[in-house]
Amino acid sequence: MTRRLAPVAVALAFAAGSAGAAEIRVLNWKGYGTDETWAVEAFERSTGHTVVHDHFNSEQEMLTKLRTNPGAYDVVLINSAYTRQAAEEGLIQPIDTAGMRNVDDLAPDMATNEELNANGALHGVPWVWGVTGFAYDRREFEEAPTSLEVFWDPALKGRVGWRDDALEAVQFAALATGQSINDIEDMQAVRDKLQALMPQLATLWSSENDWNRFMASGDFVVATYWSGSANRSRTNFGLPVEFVVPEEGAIGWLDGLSIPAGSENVEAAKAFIDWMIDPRFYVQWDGEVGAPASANLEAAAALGDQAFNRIVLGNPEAIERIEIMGPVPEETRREYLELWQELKAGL
Amino acid sequence: MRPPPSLRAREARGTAALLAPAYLWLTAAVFVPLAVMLGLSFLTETPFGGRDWAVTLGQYEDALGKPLYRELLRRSLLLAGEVTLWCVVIGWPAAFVLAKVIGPRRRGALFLLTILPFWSNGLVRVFSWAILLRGAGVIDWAVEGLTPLEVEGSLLFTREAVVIGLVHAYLPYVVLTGYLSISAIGDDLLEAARSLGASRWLVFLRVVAPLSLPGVAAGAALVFVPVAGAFMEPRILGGREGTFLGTVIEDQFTAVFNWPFGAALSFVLLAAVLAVLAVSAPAVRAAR
Amino acid sequence: MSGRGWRNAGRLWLGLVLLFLYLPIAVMAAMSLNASPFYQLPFEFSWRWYDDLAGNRQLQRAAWTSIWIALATAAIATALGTAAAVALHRGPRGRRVLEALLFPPIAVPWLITGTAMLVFFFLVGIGRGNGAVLVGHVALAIPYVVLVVSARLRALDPALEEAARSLGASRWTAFRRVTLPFLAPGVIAGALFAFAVSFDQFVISYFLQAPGQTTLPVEIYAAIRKGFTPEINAVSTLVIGVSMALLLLVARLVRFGDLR
Amino acid sequence: MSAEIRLEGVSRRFGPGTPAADAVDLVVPEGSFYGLLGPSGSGKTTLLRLVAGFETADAGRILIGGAPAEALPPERRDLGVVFQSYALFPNMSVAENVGFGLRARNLPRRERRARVEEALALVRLEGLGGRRPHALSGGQRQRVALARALAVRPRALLLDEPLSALDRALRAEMQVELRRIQREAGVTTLFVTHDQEEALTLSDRIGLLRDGRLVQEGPPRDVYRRPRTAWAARFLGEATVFEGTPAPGGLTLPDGARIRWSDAAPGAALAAIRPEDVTLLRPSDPVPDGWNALDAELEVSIFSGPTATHRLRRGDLALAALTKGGEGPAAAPGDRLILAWPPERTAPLEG
Repeated sequence: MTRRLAPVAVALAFAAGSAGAAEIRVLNWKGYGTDETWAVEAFERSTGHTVVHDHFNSEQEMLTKLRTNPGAYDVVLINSAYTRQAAEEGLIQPIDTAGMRNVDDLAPDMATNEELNANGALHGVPWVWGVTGFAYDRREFEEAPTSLEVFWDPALKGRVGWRDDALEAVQFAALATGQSINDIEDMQAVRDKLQALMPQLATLWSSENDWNRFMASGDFVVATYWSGSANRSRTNFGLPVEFVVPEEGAIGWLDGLSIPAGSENVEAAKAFIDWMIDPRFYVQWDGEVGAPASANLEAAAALGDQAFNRIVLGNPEAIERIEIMGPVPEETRREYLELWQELKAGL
Repeated sequence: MRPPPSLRAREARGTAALLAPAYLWLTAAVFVPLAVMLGLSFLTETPFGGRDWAVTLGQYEDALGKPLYRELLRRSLLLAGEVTLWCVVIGWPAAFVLAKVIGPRRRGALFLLTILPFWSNGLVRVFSWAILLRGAGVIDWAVEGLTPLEVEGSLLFTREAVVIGLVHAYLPYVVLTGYLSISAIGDDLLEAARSLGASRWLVFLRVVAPLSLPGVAAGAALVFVPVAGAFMEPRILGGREGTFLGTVIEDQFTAVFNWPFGAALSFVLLAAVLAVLAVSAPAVRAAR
Repeated sequence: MSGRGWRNAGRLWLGLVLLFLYLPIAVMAAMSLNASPFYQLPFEFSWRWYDDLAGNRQLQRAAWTSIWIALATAAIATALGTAAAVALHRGPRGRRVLEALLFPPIAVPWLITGTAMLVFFFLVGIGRGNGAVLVGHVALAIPYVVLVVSARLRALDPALEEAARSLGASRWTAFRRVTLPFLAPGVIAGALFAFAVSFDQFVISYFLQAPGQTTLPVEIYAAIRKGFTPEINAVSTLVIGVSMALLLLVARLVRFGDLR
Repeated sequence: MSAEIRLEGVSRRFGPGTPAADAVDLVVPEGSFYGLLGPSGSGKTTLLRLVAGFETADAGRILIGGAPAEALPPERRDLGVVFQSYALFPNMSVAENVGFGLRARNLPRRERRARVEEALALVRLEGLGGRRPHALSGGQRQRVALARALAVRPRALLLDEPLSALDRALRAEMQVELRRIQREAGVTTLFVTHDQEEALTLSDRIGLLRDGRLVQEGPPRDVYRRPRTAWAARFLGEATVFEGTPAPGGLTLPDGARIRWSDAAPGAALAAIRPEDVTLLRPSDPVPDGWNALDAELEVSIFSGPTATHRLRRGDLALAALTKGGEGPAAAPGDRLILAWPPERTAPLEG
C-alpha cells in the first residue's frame, strides 16, 4: 500500500529553502524516523545538504552528549519532559519558524505546549506523539484486556513484562492506584502495588529488540509498550499483538525536534525539521516501518483509514485518558530509581 | 669512591625509560580522568550546566550506609567469587591439558582457539546465550531430544544464567594465564615427580599446582575484578534476578544524571575488590 | 586408570571446555542463516541476512573502523605493555605499587572510565573522535598486555640475557635476540588480548566517538535498541570466520608448541 | 692477549646483613687459573658477577689488564662467562649459540663459521653444531657453554661452579678437560666453586672466601700446608686444631703436653695438624727424636679401601689420623696409641 514518493516532487518543494549545502548532524534514537535511508536521500537530493546521524540510548546520554559537544549537533530529538531542562541549561536555542511550511498544520495544543515553549519561546517543534500503554499477544487472550489490572492477574503469574525504567514503573503504578502521573501523592500505595507486581514479572525489557524477542518466544504474553513500537511490531515484524490504551489512563509523550545552542547550520536544520513534519515523509514512514502519531494534523489525516494510529489513537475517548508526561525534578527521579532498584533486588 | 656514572644508575634510567611510555599513557587516559571522577564523587551535584555543587561525603554515606547498596555490593562480590571459582575449576585443568597433554603440533592452534571467543561481540554472545537458555530454546530442545530428562521452565532470567554468561565470557583468562605459566614448567620436573612414584593426581597437586598458582591467580584476578562490576550479562540474562551493583552504577549514568553517586559506588566497589585481592594474595602465596 | 586413560580424559575435558566456549558462537552463526528474525525454530535456511548486510553500508563502515582501531590498539598497547612488563620484571623500586596501578583500569567498570575520559578529554580539549577512541582503547589494553607478558617473563632464566651481554651483545641486542624470542607466545597472546579489548569495546567508543563515526560494537548496541535484526549475527559470524582463519594462519607461523 | 684481573678494596652490600663483598683485594695473574673457594653464601658468586659487570660495586676498583672496568657495561668487558645453569639460548642451535658472541662483534660470516668450528673442536664437539640445546647431555651442554665463552677469545674467563651439575664420574673427567682447554687457550680464568677438591686440583692459585672477606690467598699447596686461621684449616681439608698457651717454639696444651712447630711464629696460641701427617705408634714403639707425640685413646677406625681413618680422644680433645689402607698398628677401640709427627708438619695459626 506504500506509495513511493516521486523524488522530483519533493525536490521542487524544497529547492527554494536551501542556503548553501551544509552537513547536518542529527542526534536521535537509532531507527527512529530521522535516519530512514529513503527519507535522508530524498532530503539530500532536494536540498544538497548532507545528513549524518549520531545515536543515544537514554535521555541522560542525549543530554550528556549535548553538554560535552557544543556545536557538534544541528538537530536533536528531545522528549517534551526534558525540553525545559535542556533550554534552562542553555543546551538548545529558540526556533524562529519563519520559512517552515509545515508549521501551520501542527496541532494547536501541541504547537503551544508549555514544555516545548520553555520560558516563552518555541524550543522544540512538535514532531510525533504517542502513548505508553501495553500490548498483548491476541492468541493468548479470548477477550481483549482493557485494564492495567491484567498485570496483577494471578493466572498470568510469571508471564507479564514491564520496561526496566523506574519513572515509567512508578507512573504506571500511579495510574493503577487512581493517581495522576504528574502529581503522585501516595507513594506508599505505589510501592505496595509494585511490590505485588514483582512475582508476576517474567522479565524486564529495555529495548524494542528485547520486547519483540520475548513476545515472539512467549516469555511474556502481555507487556507495557510504546504505541509507535507496537505499530512497528505489527507492521514491520508481523507479530500478532494488539495495543491497548488502559482504562485507568496511559502515559502520553510528545517528542520535539530542537536545535542545539551551538549549531552553525540553523537554516539547514530548520529545513530538515520541516521535512520531518511533512505529511509525505510521515505517511511513507508510517506505511513502510510504522510510526507514532504525527503532531501535524495534515499528516495524521493523510493516513489510510486502516492505519494503526487512526484506529487506536484516533478515537477521542482514548485520547481523553492520555496524560502527557511532564518534567520530573532530578531529585524525584533519583527517589523513584532507588525504589525501583530495591523492589528489583527483592529488599 | 663510587665509580663515575655507575652502571646501576644507568640501568635504573633504562628501566624508567621502558616504564615511562606505558605509565604516562595510563596516567593521561585513565588515572587523571579517574582522579577527576574521584573528585566528583565528593560533590553533591555534577558541575555541568550551571548546577550549584558543594563538597560532601554524602555520596559515600549513602553508598556504604543504605542497606540496598550494601546488599548489592555483597551480591556482586559473591557473584564475582562464584564465577571466578567456576573459571578456575574448569579452566585450570584445561590449561594443564593444553600445555602438557596436547602435542606441540596442535597446541598452537588450540591455544589461539581459546582466545577467539573474545573477538566475537560481547552483546551478540550474550544474546546467543539468551537463545540457548530460553525455555523451548536450543538447549531444552537438545536435552529433551537426547536424554529422557524433562527440562521444566527455562534457565533464562535466573542467577544461574548470569553465572553461565559470565563464566563463558571470562573463562579464557584463566585458561590462558594458566597455560602460560604451566607451559614454562620443564617436562623434566614432571618426569622427575612421576619417577618418584607420584600418581598423576599427586603430580598435579604437588608440582604443577604450586608452580602454576601465580599464573592462575593472575588469571583469577582478571576474572574477579571486572565481573564484580558487570552490568551487561546481569541485565540481559538476569531478568529480575539481574540487579547487581554494576547495573545500579550504570543506572546512575543512564537513568539519572547522578555522576557523583555513580562514581562513589564504583570507587566503593573498587576498594572492596582490591581488599578481597589483598586478603587472598597472601593466601595464594601460602598455598604454594 | 592407566596413563592413556588419563590423557584421553584430559583431552575430553579440553574438548568440553572448547564446546562450551563455542556453543553461543555456533548458535550465532546458525541464527544468521535462519530466516526468522526472532530465532524461531524450526530452522529455515536463508542467506537473507547476508544480503541485507551487503547492502548495509553503515555496518560495513563500522566493521572496518573497528578493525583498524583494534589493529592500531594491539600494536601500540603490545609495544608499550611489553616494555613495561620487562622493566617491571627487573624489580625497580616501587614495583608493587606499579603493578597495583594496573588494576584500576580493569577494575573500575568501563562505564565509569568511559565517562571519566569523556569529561577529562572535553575539559582538556582533546574532544572526541577516532584519536580519542584510540587513546582510550590503548589505555584499557595495556594492563592486559603487561599481565600476560609478565606471566611469561616469570619463567625466563635471567642468566640468558646476562650470557648474551657477556658475549658482547648490547642491552637491546640481547633483548632482541634472546629475551624476545622466549617472550613470543606471551607477546602474541598480549597482542590478541589487546585486539579483543579494542574490537569488542563498546563503552569507551560510544562515549569518545565523534558524530557520524561509528564502530561495530556501538552500531550493534544502538541497533539492539530498535529491533535488532540478525544482520548483526551475520556480521559477527563473518568476523569470527575471518579471525578464525587468521588465527590458524598465525598458529602455523608461530609454532607455539615447542617454544619452551 | 689474555689479561690480569685485579680487585682493589671491592665492597658490595645487599641490605643490612653481612656484606657480600667486604673490601676484597684479589689478583688473578695473567694466564693463570684462580680458584675462588668458599661455603655457599660467602659472596663468591657476587664477586664473579662484579667482575662480569652484572653487579655494580659499592666501593673499590676492578682492573682488567690494568684498565679500570667497573664503569664498563658487561658487553664491553670482553670476558667469557660460563654460568652454573649454562644459560644456553633455547631458541638457537649449538652453532648459533657458540657463534652468538662473534655475531655481536659483527665478524664476517666466513670467519665466524671457522671460529665456531675451532671452538667446537677445542671442546671435542665437532659436528654437533646443528643440534638444539635441549637435545644435548649435561656434559655436552657444559662444553658448549665453554666453547661459546672461548669462541670470542675473551681477555679472561669467568666460571661459576661449572661442574656442580654433573655426576661424579663425568665431573672428574671434565676437570681434566677444563684444565687442558684452559691451558691450550692460555686465558686468565677466575673459577668459583664450593668443592675444595676441584679448587685444589684445577687452580694455580686459590682464594678462601668467608662472609665476603678474603681469608687467605696463595698456591694450593701453600694454603693447604699453612692455613692462616682455624676456619681455613678446617674448611680446606680436615685438620685437628690445638689450643693452648704460647711457649717458645710451640704451645702448651691445658693438660701440659707440648706441641712444637718449626716455623717462626712466637706467641701463636693455636696450631693445626693434618690427619695424613700423623703416624700412629703403639706406646711401646720408639718416637723419632724431635717429633711431637701425644697419647690418646682410640675410639674408632674406618677402613675405606686405599686409606683408613682413625678417630682418637685425649680428654676433651678429638684427634684424627689417616693411614694407608693396610698399614698402622693393629688396635682395637679403647687401646691407647701415640700420635707422632715431625714439627715442620705443625701449622701455627693466627686466630
